[in-house]
Amino acid sequence: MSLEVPRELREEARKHDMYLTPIAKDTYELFFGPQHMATENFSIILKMDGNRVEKAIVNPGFLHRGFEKLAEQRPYFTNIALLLRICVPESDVPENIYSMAVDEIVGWEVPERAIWIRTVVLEMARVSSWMFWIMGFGNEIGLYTAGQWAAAYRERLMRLFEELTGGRVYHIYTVPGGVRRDIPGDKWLRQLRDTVEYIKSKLKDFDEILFDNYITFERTEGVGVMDKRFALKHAVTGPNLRAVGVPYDVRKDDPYYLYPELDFEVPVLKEGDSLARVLVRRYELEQDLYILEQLLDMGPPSGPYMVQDPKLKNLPRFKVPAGDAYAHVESTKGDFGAYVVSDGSHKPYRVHVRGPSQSHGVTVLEELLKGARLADVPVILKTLDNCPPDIDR
Amino acid sequence: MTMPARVVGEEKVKLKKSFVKPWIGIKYLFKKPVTIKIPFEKIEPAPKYRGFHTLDWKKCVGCNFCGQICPARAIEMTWLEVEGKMEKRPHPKIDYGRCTFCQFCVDVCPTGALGFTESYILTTDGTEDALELFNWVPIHPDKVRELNEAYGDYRFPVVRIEKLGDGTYRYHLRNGEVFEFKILGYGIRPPKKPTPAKPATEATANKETTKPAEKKESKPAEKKE
Amino acid sequence: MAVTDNEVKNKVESTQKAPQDTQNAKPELPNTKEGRLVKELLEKAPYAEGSVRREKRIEFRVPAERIHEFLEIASEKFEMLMQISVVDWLKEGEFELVYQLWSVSESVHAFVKTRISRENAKMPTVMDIWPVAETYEREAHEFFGIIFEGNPRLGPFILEPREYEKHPLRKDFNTLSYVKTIYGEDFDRYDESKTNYVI
Amino acid sequence: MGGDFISYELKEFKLFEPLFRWARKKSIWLVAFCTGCGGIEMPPLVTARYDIERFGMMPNPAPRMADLFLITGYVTPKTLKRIIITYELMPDPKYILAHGSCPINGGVYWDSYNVVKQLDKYIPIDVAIAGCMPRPEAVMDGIREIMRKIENGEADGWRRYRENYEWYRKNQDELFGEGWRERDAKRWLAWL
Repeated sequence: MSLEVPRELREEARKHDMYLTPIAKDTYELFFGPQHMATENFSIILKMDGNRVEKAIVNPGFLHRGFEKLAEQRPYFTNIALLLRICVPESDVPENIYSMAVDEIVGWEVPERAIWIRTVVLEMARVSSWMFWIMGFGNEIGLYTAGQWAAAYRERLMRLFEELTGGRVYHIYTVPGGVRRDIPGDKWLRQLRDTVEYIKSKLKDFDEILFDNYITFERTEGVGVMDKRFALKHAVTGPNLRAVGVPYDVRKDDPYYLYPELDFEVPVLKEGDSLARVLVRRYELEQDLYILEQLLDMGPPSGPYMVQDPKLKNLPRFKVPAGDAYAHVESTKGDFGAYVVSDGSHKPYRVHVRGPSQSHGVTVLEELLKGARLADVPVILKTLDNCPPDIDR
Repeated sequence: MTMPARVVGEEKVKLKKSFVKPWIGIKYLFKKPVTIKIPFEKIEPAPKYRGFHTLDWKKCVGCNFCGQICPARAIEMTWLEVEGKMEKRPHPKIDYGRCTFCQFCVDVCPTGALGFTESYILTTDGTEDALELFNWVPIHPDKVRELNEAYGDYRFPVVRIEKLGDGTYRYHLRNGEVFEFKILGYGIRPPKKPTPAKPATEATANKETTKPAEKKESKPAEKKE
Repeated sequence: MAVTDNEVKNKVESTQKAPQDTQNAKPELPNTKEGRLVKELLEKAPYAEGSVRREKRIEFRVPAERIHEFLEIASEKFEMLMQISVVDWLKEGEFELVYQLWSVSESVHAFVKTRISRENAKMPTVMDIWPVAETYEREAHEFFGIIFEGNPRLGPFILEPREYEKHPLRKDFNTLSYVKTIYGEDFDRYDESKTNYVI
Repeated sequence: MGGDFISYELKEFKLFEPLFRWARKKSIWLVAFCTGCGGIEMPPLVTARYDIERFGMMPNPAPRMADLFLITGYVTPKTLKRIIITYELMPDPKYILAHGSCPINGGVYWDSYNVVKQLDKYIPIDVAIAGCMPRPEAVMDGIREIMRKIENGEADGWRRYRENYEWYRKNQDELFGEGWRERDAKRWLAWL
């Protein structure tokens, strides 16, 4: 008994260009995302030539909520509860840039204790964001074990955040003029030190299973290469810029909070490929843990955690003098900045947030994807550490 | 002044690829798992976790500071009547379909009437009746704490809000207690004597007519066990 | 706390200097890294006004016609274009474009401000200087309706075509009434006199 | 649509219905689609710490093999189009769990021009949980509620969607305009 397709059927199928005939053209369009874990609700339209990407078009906007418009309609303090949603894995960064900008316009000198707490919170946010990134990256290249570990270790930091701020992911903690709550006590500081030491002890395991891994090297070496000039012209910041050999770190070049007093190193590599980006990130995680240790050695200064200002009595109607300010911090994604314009009323006139992914998530991504293999697309996405809410806002 | 940027290059950052090292991860097979087996094990939220609100009706002065600071405009001042007596001041009614749990309202409350507990679980089927639970006037903190301690979990203290005609709401608490009050009107100014037509109730009435009629009635969550 | 003290001092200086800026056509520039940078740029571009705001922050005001020329000169010192912020000054009938530049070599942030009319707002593109400007310009076009001449990809980018036509970040776009027309229901909260009482 | 549905409730299998329900309850697969900010609580949920694989659940990229759709937070119209398409691709007993405040009443984005308020006008919701964002424990409580409803045969969102398809379709078309399914896919091809 033969299983051959009858001749008529085959001809019919050929007429309709169906599966029995070989595909006439090699190029096709592929809609990558938003329903893909690597993209995190972000879509790329790929024009494929066989297995190679011929052209990529980035289609963001799935997470656009119009923050900048909404921020114009809410009082200054209330905006904290809104703007932190711009960067979900690292929600303290938008809080801090907005607070810094407002502090500068008002001319407040933030109390030392608040500065210390803010620095600690930012560093903790960085470590938890690295953990999140390790998880995403590990999953993309198929090393799920590292992802499982990282997600579990991140929970320890989440717990500490919960005790300090009262929220797990959205902390709503840093406000203009200080922070909202004091440190819960010495027990919390001890727990933080324990957590830092715990994660530090686990770094070796991460090295063994993920960063030293043969598979990581094979998947990332020579994939998505940028050069220095290209990166600067495209305003790539953060670890992606350091991976092409520019030692630009906001914490060093435009220091804020306690960073001038802290001792840490800026890792720089020259290759500019995905592997360099991965290794730079790994080294920065180590440095962040080191910074947290230094901060804990320093200990929180005594004093108030919120600026003392009689104007703060009426919080909903708190007015800010006219002016504008730009503040930026180093997040794990890159240089995160906010430009706040005030016209003297109780609501900001304009808030503009610069998400780092705006520069490396659109044009750079489109350029890097050109000529990449389909399997490398998630790797490039993850090593650029693209965060779609930054682009959309 | 600023420290000179300490830049480290390849010599410290670069790693060597290895085929053997990843196998060391196998040692984790023999370690205790980090999993919290949730229906059987419990995890407590942090002591001051920002959960559902509580309101001391005696202390509340109806200043509407909470309504002004709310980023989601979830708070609506409500004039209430308990057992035939109208409350002297309006009380906040909080919509959990809007609330972001930032607790700025608690921070600005001048008398400390508005507070919060660590309760955070409110699971409903999305029917119209069940969503009444999302829009409530918070109850006294002691009551919420008592219920939490009695049941040992962090659920919403009310299992069902029954909406009778003429604006009467009946709260069925978790332990079977019933608590009833009447909503006279919304806003900061007291309502006029014959209760005026309320825009909010009209809106919900319209909604009900447009919804498909097939939706089933909600069942109280108590029936689970 | 060395730097914060320093910043505060600088801020005090700049606020004291601010009235002078408005009175004198050419304010004195401090003999710092920032002051020298401003001086150097102003020599090349005399049509611009420049000032030092505080440590690591400098500001330029440039007429809109010569913005491309100025930015081309500035790009020698300022390698990165961080952002193009648009502020809609409705009363003046003007858009203010703030080109936020960052110099990696000098580590100084510069605001380059320029104003254009709200009606028929047009600007030359700076894509040829910084390719990343493509994204920023697409965004500014989408939210404010400014046309950047020479940018080939203007059009719906983040928004859907329906919202794109409204240019939602303009000050005269009322979100609340738009929400009412699109989503059908009244989501605002009122008291009986129907005046907005919250926020 | 309408007639194309293959009913799983064949008469001959009526007897085995409790068995089917038990099997369905014990093998819920999720669509791995982070629609909003609540997506950040999905990784802790599916990885070692909370580990919902204990309940036989796992994230799965393909909607054709999934049973449960987690709407994690706010939904913009642009995402809602994809959600509807993904939801319609899912095979028939399918359930939706809506996270947090935003799908219920708009949340903090109540005045945003680009966020959908009241999601149940467009697709049926089986379980809604409060919180911004809900803790993983709250999500797990919601999942247990879904399991209970599946076991009792109360989780009928998919049936409501089928029976009131005209009503849902009308609301969707009102929001996006007629013919949005075809138009939206074609809009991007012009760029290439």
